[in-house]
Amino acid sequence: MIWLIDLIVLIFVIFSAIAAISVKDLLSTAILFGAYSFLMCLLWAVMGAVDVAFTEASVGAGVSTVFFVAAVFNTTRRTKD
Amino acid sequence: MTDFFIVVMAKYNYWLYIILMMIGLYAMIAKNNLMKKLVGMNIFQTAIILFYISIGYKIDATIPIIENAHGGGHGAGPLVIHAADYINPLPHVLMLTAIVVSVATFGVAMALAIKVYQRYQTLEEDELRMHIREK
Amino acid sequence: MTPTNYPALLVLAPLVAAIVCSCASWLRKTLCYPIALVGLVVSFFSSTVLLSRIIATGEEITYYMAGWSPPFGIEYRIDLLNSVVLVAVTAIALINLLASHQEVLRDAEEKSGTFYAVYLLFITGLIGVVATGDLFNLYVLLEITSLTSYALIAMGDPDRSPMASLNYVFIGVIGASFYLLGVGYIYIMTGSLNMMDVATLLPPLHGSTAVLVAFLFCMIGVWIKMALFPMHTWLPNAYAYAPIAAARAIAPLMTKVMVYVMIRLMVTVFGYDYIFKALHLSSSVVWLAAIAIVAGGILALGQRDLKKMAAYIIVSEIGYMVGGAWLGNNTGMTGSILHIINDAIMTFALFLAMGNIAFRTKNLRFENLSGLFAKMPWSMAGFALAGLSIIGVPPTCGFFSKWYLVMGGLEAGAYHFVAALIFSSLVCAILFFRVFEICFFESAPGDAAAHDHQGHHHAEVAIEEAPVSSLISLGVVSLLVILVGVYSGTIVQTIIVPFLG
Amino acid sequence: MKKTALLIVCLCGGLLLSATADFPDWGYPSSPASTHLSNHYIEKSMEETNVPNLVTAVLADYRGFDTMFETAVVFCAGLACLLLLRNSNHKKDRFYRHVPTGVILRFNKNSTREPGGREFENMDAHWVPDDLIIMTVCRILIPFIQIYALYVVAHGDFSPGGGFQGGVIFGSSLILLAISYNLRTALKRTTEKVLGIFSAVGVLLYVGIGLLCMVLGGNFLDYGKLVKVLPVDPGHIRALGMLGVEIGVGITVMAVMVVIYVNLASKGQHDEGL
Repeated sequence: MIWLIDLIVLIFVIFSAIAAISVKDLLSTAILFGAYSFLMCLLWAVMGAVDVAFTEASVGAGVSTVFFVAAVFNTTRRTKD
Repeated sequence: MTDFFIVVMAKYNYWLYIILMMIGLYAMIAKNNLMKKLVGMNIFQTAIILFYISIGYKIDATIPIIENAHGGGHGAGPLVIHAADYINPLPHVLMLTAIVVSVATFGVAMALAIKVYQRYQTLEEDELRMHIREK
Repeated sequence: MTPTNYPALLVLAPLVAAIVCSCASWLRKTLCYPIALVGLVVSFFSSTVLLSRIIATGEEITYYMAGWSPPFGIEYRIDLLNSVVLVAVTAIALINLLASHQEVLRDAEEKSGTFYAVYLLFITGLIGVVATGDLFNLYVLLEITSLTSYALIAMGDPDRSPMASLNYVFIGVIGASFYLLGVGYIYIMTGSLNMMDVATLLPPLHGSTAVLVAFLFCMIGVWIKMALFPMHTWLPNAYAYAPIAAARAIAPLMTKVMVYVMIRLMVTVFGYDYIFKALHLSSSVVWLAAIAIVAGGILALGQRDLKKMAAYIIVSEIGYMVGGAWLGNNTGMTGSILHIINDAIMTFALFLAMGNIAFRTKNLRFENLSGLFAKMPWSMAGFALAGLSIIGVPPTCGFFSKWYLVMGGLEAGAYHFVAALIFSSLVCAILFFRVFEICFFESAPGDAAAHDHQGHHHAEVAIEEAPVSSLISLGVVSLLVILVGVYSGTIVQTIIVPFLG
Repeated sequence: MKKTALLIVCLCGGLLLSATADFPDWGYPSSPASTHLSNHYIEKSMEETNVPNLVTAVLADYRGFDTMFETAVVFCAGLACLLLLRNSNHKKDRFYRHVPTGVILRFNKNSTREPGGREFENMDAHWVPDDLIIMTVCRILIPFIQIYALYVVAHGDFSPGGGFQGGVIFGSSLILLAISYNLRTALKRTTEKVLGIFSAVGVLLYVGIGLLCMVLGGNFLDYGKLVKVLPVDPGHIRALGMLGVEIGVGITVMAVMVVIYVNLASKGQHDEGL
């Protein structure tokens, strides 16, 4: 039964990865990037890696998204591709 | 049909991690905006972390924390721990390191992107190449 | 402090020095340089003690971190190969620190404490990569060296160095992650991370494609980090636009340590019989190395900037070492290992001399170099000696390692590799004599007016040399270039031949 | 450019997919990875280190050397951001508005005087009116985040948590202060000098515990030797050594996260943040 949840979350992760890359505005990329990290954290919690999930939630999703937004704030939101 | 289903059941995790890694690699190489390349870099690194975690997984085993450690410690003599019902802790330790390393690299790359923007007022690869060629 | 703690002391001295240095940069800035000096002297001393002890006793020194026995804990295994490379790395780090003291004070005055701390962390990472016996520990130390080199390179000239460093970040991360993936594939097939343990577990798995892919990805990752030809695009910009004090430490050490990692993976982890018998890669890799040598030489011909030219020479030198290691016979591998040491010293001497020149002239483009022999005789003498050593003129060390490589190539029947070696020597000769001709014969623009009507000029050009500390270090390294060349016979007999056994 | 990228990606992907044929099945209990080393870690670590959370036991004790270099990586990221972005000599004119009368004062570049009193409002380039609700909620929330972070660091031995997670949570509470108020109040609360020294002190604590074990005769980071110094029964000495190391990691990670945020948000001038 566990593999079903694992498969669904994995597919969500791949969709959010593709979305985070192909969206045009950088701030929405930041949000999708945060969503991608939180889905990864969920995936690892499902697979039993609780310490890694905790770290990914706080370090990967929390702080990386703040750095990304701070950097986008100091550069441009506009991307060509 | 059923053996194909068994094979898929056994290996789908490794196939999907490879797809995720290739998305990150493609974004790192093909994307024009530096920030998009950085997102691709982070996806590429987290995909490898996903591979390590899926190595350590054991079916119907609990998380690597021994619960009745203190209760059983003195009472029922030496605690017998079977390795099969706990998940392999080693990949988790390795990946704690890899996550922190990827965030550190992400932070430094952000600082470099801001320095590039301060100098050229753009983050697009082709505009940057044009500026550099002019000089 | 039992004397057997030297392997740990080796890595901890620069790490503690880096931490105390960054503390001192906030409290009292003048203390930073002496702390950095003490850290590197201690690590240089412990690496020489280790080398002498291993040569005396003959067997390798192992050190269990945290007291756990190898497959469970992390183990440092110092044998003949990495003790020699350790001595070279710590010696070059120490001399570079002495030479770049004036430069750092002049360029990045208020950030000198942080610069020394990042430089010391870079050296800690390098020493750790060379000394470690654990595959994943090697990845973490690889990340420290890359992270510090991204920061050091981006401190160069404000127009081009951030962009060059960012390209280096992307390609460096791909390289390090491919190495991590290779280690992951080894871990899933064998279940262990310790090099010796993996070496015992691999033989029964020689047939499986997963071990082949693990080997390929480890190699591709290491080749990307060492800038082998098709993956070298980041190196010329990164080294050319880096500040000279940092380029002087990164250029001779980073790529050579990655060649050491490749040889360690080939000799210790996967073993000879797997690579040369089970796989049929070695001939194609030797072709790749030959192409790298030729391409590096040709690209260097087209450069108008001394640092870019030196960077492309490094790309072709990498081809020497990779080709030598993959020839498959002992002489080729001996030449490759000897070339690691020789090339580190030669490249360091070359970059030291260029640093002295850059201290005085605006930049290192060929137009500004005219008349330099008169103006800076000592630095140009060091530059000439380094150039001759790269070409491979007998007394200097470059000749001897090239000799072993050519003999190995002939023995293995790889004539394309030997032809590439000779072609590259000729190209290096053209490159350096072109620079000597500009520096010696063309008169400096300033005293062109001093030409009297007979056409030869008597102007007594004022000698403006680089600071004394840089000159002394250049002198020491030039002496080293000749000494290592003369004693390369003893180096090979006492260290490399017993290692290859 | 896109064609070569696609080619490289397909080549790597194909190579990797070809290798998965030899992999043991996902979650197969007796695959080599789950039997060679992990059995020792799972069965023996309770006797040797007396720490229920196996991941923390392996992280801080068996492979404690890795974690030390990981803390060095975090410390190095902080130094790199300081080295690259920080330029303290970039002075700009500063504008203040006198709230009651609406008069705007201009302080030129090199004067360091600040108008005191509450009625002066700083007018930054990206000036955002201070939102009362956010400020009060964050002022209430931040202490509890910090207590939770200390709890995460402390209970790393018994349940998921430890130095990194606790350090990041503590750091993000300071970043929350910088976002809800403005960067200057956050920098007044934790000055750049304190952050620089704290990021160094954390790694120094980690290496110091290791060197202490070396001085007491064991190998580097061998916590068993600490029993000569600390009055603790030998069974729990390793758990105590790990706690000391986790605290060192927490301090470094907290300080470095704030240093990186402050430099990224204000482009190194430490005046106007997000």
